[in-house]
Amino acid sequence: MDFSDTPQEAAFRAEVRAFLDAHVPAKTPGNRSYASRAMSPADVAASKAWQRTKAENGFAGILWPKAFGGREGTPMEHIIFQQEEENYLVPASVFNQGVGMAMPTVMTFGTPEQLERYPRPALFGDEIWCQLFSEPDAGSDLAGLRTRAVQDGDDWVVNGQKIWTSNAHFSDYAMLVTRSDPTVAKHAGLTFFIVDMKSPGIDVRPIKQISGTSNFCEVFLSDVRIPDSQRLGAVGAGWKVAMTMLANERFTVGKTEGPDFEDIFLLTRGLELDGRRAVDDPAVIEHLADWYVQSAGLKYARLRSQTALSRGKTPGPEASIGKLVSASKLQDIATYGIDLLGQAGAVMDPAVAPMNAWFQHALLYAPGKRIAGGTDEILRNIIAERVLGLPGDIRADKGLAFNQVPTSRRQG
Amino acid sequence: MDFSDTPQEAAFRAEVRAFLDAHVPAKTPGNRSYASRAMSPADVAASKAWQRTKAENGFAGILWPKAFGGREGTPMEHIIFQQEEENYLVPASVFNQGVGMAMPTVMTFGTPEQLERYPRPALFGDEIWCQLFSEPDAGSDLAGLRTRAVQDGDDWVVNGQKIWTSNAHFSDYAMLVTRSDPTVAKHAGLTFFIVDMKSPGIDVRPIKQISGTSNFCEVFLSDVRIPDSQRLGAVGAGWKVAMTMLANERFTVGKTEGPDFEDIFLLTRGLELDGRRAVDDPAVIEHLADWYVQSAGLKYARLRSQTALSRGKTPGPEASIGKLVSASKLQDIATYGIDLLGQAGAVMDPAVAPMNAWFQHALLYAPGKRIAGGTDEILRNIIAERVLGLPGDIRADKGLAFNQVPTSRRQG
Amino acid sequence: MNFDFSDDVTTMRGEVRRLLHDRFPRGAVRQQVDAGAPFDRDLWRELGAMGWLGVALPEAVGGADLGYEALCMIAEEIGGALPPAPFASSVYFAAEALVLFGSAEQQVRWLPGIAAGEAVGTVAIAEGIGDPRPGGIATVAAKGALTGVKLPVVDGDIADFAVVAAKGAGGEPGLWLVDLTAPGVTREAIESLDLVRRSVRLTLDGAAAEPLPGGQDWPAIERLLDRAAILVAFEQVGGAQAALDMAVGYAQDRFAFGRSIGSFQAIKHKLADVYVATELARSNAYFGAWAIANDAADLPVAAATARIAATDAFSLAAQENIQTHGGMGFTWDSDCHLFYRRARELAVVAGSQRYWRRRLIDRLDAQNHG
Amino acid sequence: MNFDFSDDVTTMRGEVRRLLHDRFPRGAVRQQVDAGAPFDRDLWRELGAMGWLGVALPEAVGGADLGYEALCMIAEEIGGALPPAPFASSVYFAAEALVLFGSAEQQVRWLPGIAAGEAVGTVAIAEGIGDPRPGGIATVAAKGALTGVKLPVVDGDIADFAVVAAKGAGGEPGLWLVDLTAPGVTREAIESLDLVRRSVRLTLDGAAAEPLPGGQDWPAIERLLDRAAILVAFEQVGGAQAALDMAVGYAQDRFAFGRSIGSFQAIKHKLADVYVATELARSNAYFGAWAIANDAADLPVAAATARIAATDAFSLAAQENIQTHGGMGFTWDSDCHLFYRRARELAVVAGSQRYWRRRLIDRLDAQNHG
Repeated sequence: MDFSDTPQEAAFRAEVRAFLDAHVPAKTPGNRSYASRAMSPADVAASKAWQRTKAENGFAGILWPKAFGGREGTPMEHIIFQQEEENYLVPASVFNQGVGMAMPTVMTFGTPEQLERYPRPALFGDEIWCQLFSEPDAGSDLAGLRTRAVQDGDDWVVNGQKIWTSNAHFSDYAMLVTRSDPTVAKHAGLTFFIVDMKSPGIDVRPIKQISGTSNFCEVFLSDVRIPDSQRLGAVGAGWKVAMTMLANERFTVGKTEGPDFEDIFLLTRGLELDGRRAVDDPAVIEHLADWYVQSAGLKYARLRSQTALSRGKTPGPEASIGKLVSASKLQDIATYGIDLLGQAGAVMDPAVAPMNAWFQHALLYAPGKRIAGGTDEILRNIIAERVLGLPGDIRADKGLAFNQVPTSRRQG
Repeated sequence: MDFSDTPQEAAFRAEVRAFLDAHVPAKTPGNRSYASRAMSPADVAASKAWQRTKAENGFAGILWPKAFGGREGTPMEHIIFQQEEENYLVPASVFNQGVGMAMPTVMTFGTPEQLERYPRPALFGDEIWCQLFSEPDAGSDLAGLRTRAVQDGDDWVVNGQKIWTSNAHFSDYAMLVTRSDPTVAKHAGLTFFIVDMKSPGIDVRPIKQISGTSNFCEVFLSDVRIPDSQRLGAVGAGWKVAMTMLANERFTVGKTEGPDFEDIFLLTRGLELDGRRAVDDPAVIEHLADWYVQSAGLKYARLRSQTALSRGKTPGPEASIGKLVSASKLQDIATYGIDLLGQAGAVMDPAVAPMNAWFQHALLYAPGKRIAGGTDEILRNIIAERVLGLPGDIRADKGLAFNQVPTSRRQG
Repeated sequence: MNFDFSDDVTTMRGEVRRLLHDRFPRGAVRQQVDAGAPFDRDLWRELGAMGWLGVALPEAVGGADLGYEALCMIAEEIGGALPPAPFASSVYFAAEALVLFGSAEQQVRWLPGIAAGEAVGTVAIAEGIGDPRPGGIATVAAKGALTGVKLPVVDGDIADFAVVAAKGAGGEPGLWLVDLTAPGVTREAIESLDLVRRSVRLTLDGAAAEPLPGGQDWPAIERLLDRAAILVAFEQVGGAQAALDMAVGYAQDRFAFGRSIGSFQAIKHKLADVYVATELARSNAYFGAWAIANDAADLPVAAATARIAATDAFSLAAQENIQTHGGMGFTWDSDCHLFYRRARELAVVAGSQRYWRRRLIDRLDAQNHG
Repeated sequence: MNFDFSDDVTTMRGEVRRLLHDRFPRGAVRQQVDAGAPFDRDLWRELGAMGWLGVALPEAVGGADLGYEALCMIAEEIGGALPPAPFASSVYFAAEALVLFGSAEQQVRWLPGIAAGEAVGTVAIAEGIGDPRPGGIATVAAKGALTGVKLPVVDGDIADFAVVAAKGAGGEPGLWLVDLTAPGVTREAIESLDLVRRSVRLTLDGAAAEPLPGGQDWPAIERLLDRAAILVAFEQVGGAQAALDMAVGYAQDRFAFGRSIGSFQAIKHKLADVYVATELARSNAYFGAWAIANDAADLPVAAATARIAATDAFSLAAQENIQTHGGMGFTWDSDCHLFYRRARELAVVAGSQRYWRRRLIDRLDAQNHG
């Protein structure tokens, strides 16, 4: 075991630091922000500018082929850049889906024309991509999606509704998966498209979340015409394309939003309970210690994954641990942080609620963390089946044509 | 809401107390026992004697018809007797299954000859009954049992293996459920018998549990001949008889073995942690309070059930709560009690381990509490399906003849 | 023995549920919140006209004198329906304080108004972060006037009067009656997790006040908190049950993988656990109801027990209701968040779990010494 | 960066696993316990001959000098195989204490014997109920002799010597070396949850002792505990993994309701949770391995972190392994209880979760002050 860089890695790290130092301020304890989470137009502009700067300096597509403006670097260099970037105050990114997931998928399945057209503007921050996958009746069961694509001459005509699309309202293009044949088994009848978000018939509506803010959209598609040249992969091969795209998710490090151990630790060090600092109270210690141990465990598990990645191994479904553990931890910490404040715990006024009411705000976005990107229940299934090798759930839809699968609607 | 007795109830309670005072010592804080759990021959004899005393004084079969030596009392009187008996040091009973479950089932399905023969000796403590239901491959899935009964003239010939039978080694009779027809669906091919435990071909072997003691037996049946006159209910109706018997379980109050809140409370009041009593430590308080609240909740839930019972209502599956909550609570309290002792927590020497090493012993029987009489998982299913009305699990064996149902053996 | 609500109360429950449901079908509260004016004065008068606000108050002050069992039942129904009415503040706290500690004149001044739904009262003990404790009261009473800052004061924006904890001449905190429309009183709205029970910062700058004669020591304040904890526990149980019902309904209707999501054990067992927590909380609350109805010696233990169980059950039920709803539960329009927010607000506003756990064990410890 | 065991250690793991499996197929330990003689002296010599007992010891004292990574790996394998060998007592505690604090002469006297599997050592800190603390040491050292009672002393029945915590002249506890075959030493077997690691009450009545020169203060004892905690954590992780593997295997093979019980989400998700706990514990243990191999400044934090995670993971895995086995898991012959007993024994014997949690947070707090 060795935490030090190889000489090559150290050289790259120094290069990264020099680049970051030249362009963005480093984080300090003083400039930590307890920010709210919705993206303003200014945030989007800042994200675009930072993406261009990174691309121009060769740090945006570290794993990308040089042909598309990438560096053809190693996974370890990708990790090093992310490690270092985390220490700086950089704009929140709107490019994770496009650069990290959509374009690698285009590179796998795209036509020469598509490859010519799309990757480079995505890398340089000119075009933002989103993902039109989930539907109101197809969340955990993504393959149950119902958005219909019907071929009409050289075009496809698409009708349906997508949901939980991040960034849809300022995206230029989307990765879209549709059902082109409802008479075959549900995974077999899907077809994948690249769609211009400015196409007629696309209506984007923000979803008001329980916190009152909107980070996701509904996207309604009404007679949206998509040229067949925008199809990605073969007709009926949409499931494979979609799975390839989701598999690329493992290379994009999802930023864990707080509050985490450090924050509740800070709170307890400043709070008095029964005449002494909360951090000295045995009941508080019990919770703090368990959260520290979880956070540390996740951190070291990540280092183990990165080690595997750096050796050319493909990280497996064990990465599901990270989200499963951290989402509940977030909810527990937010709840406990509020409860520690006693009678004023529910107050969200920043003059009263510590850290700009961060715990209270977190309480309201924590439930989404346990749902988005795979619910707790789905993640446990993935671990049980793909890591432990336990059998899959008994499939009620096995062997059925999609239009024969029971749904509440058809039965109700 | 009213906790006081009606005049009739008060009179009955006084009668019960007078009876108990005349025959057995009352419990005091000083005579509390932290007893081990295996029944010795002397324990069995004491149990028989106490059962006879109760029967002779009209307190053994409070809910039974007078024709069988019962009192034909009210459910409330049954409850009152149990409440009062709990305050006295009485021998552990080996009659719960016979008097509480087996005989009421005989009264429902029995022939006149059976009714003449069995209930009275059971009530008066002369004959002990056990229950031959579970099998090594039929635990949670009781209807998956494989013990075969084949008709041969006026007899049935039974072969198979039963397991988890309490009291088998000193029982006189057993309630036995067998498979008489493996070619029909699994619930349809069962037949029920009364079997004399002294029949040739019955071999009883104690099961050594993880604690090292034996409270259960395996029972091997090899060509055991049972006269058809000992059949209880129709051929093929065994599932109905078995379910009737298990439903009678609700009238038998399962004694909750400790340690419970009172015990861990006692421990923490006598133990010093960091220079003060453990009971004053905020971390300890957190656990204690939650256990008290659970225990109290179970107690009041029981009072609610008893109220319903006293009004002639049938208590429903919500009674599953009691076992589900108390089994895990027991395991948690045992674990915590051990951990509080620090470096000497694993020591079982009574000179070191408080309360005759009760927490350590409890750690070893607690796992059984989460399994016997319905695992945690089965109980949650019962609550979800029968109380909340959620759908049953998808049945892999639905519509199959029993001998077509997949089993590990047949597939392996 | 009868450990259930009386038949009268059970019959009345049907009426209460019907009216609340008719006036507040699911979603109506949220629409009033969206409109920025959750308090519904007409509803408040209606509740008064039905006799529910003064259900446990003596007839002499306009009450129905039907006892605390009836009040507990109404609290449970209110907890499930979430109507925009200052029920807890006015009934469990302000009216209770006057009944327990007020002079006859004070009672007559305010209680008939509450009973009729004409007046709104509240309580002001908290002064920011921390659990209830004598050292947490900095507000001072001198020469019949209070000076200090109370926060949060729930329903303080709509209340006509408040029962305020303040230190008297001897330094011991007691309860004082303050007309919130009088000079020296400032109320500023503060944002809170709960969108329906809205809070203010109450600044008292020499505001006229009179002592509640029977409530001039800390044990009196604790007695008020104990009794209120039982009533709040019924609200929490009602909320937990409503959240559980929502989750069960959704799990039955929602299909994925060709089957109802309620057929998956992950959902079944989660909801079974919520049911168990709710039933334990309900059972403990019942004992609280008996204790408050009979002013039993066990009331402090019963109150803490009911409070702790109900807080945990409601937190769990509200949280797992969202989880069961999946993405839908995370939308504003699902209404799941109304229970989730309320669960947290009720968990802290009368003192945290930490506070009640300590009080419970301290009391049990003292009983065992005695 | 490389946050994994070295290739050498990974290769060696295969050998270790093979030998332990060959010598101790599942059930063999239980049979030795049933026979009343769990300690297997031949195995002990074999482990010595393989170079595993002295794997991290210097060559000068008969060790293999392969470093702590190798020792951590062996500890993990031992934890999964449960061989009846006094590995922890001799290697993590006794040998470590000598390496850290012993004189050259003391090291030479005992370490070669341990490395060769000829000698058995142990540690005696505990004096009954309570976590490690200076005030918990009543045993006194005076004029080169110890007087006091140590309990429990794991493997005290078979140990040749012990490293004993006792108060010296200044009243500060330090570590002393005691030959357990000398006069003044009495050992009485005491029953313990763990059937393999057996304990004694060690009574010292003027038993000859010599100080470990470097270990004459409480911080030295804590340092020993920290390092041992990391090694024990690997045992716990190995135990958790073995219990999980047992449960997964059983869940796949056992059928009910016409399907493998491992196809029920109740079982799948339970075992997924065990996996998660085990992986977090393993990851924390890895950091501990790095810290001990590099004698890092972070070692105290790494030790507490590894210890807490591993204790929880092993407790959960052992407990839910029984539950997954259902009735079968509750039988003596299932072997499930060997892990269940060991999990609890390891959870307390080097100090409880309470002790390690407090140490963790105290250390993090001190770092933040500094």
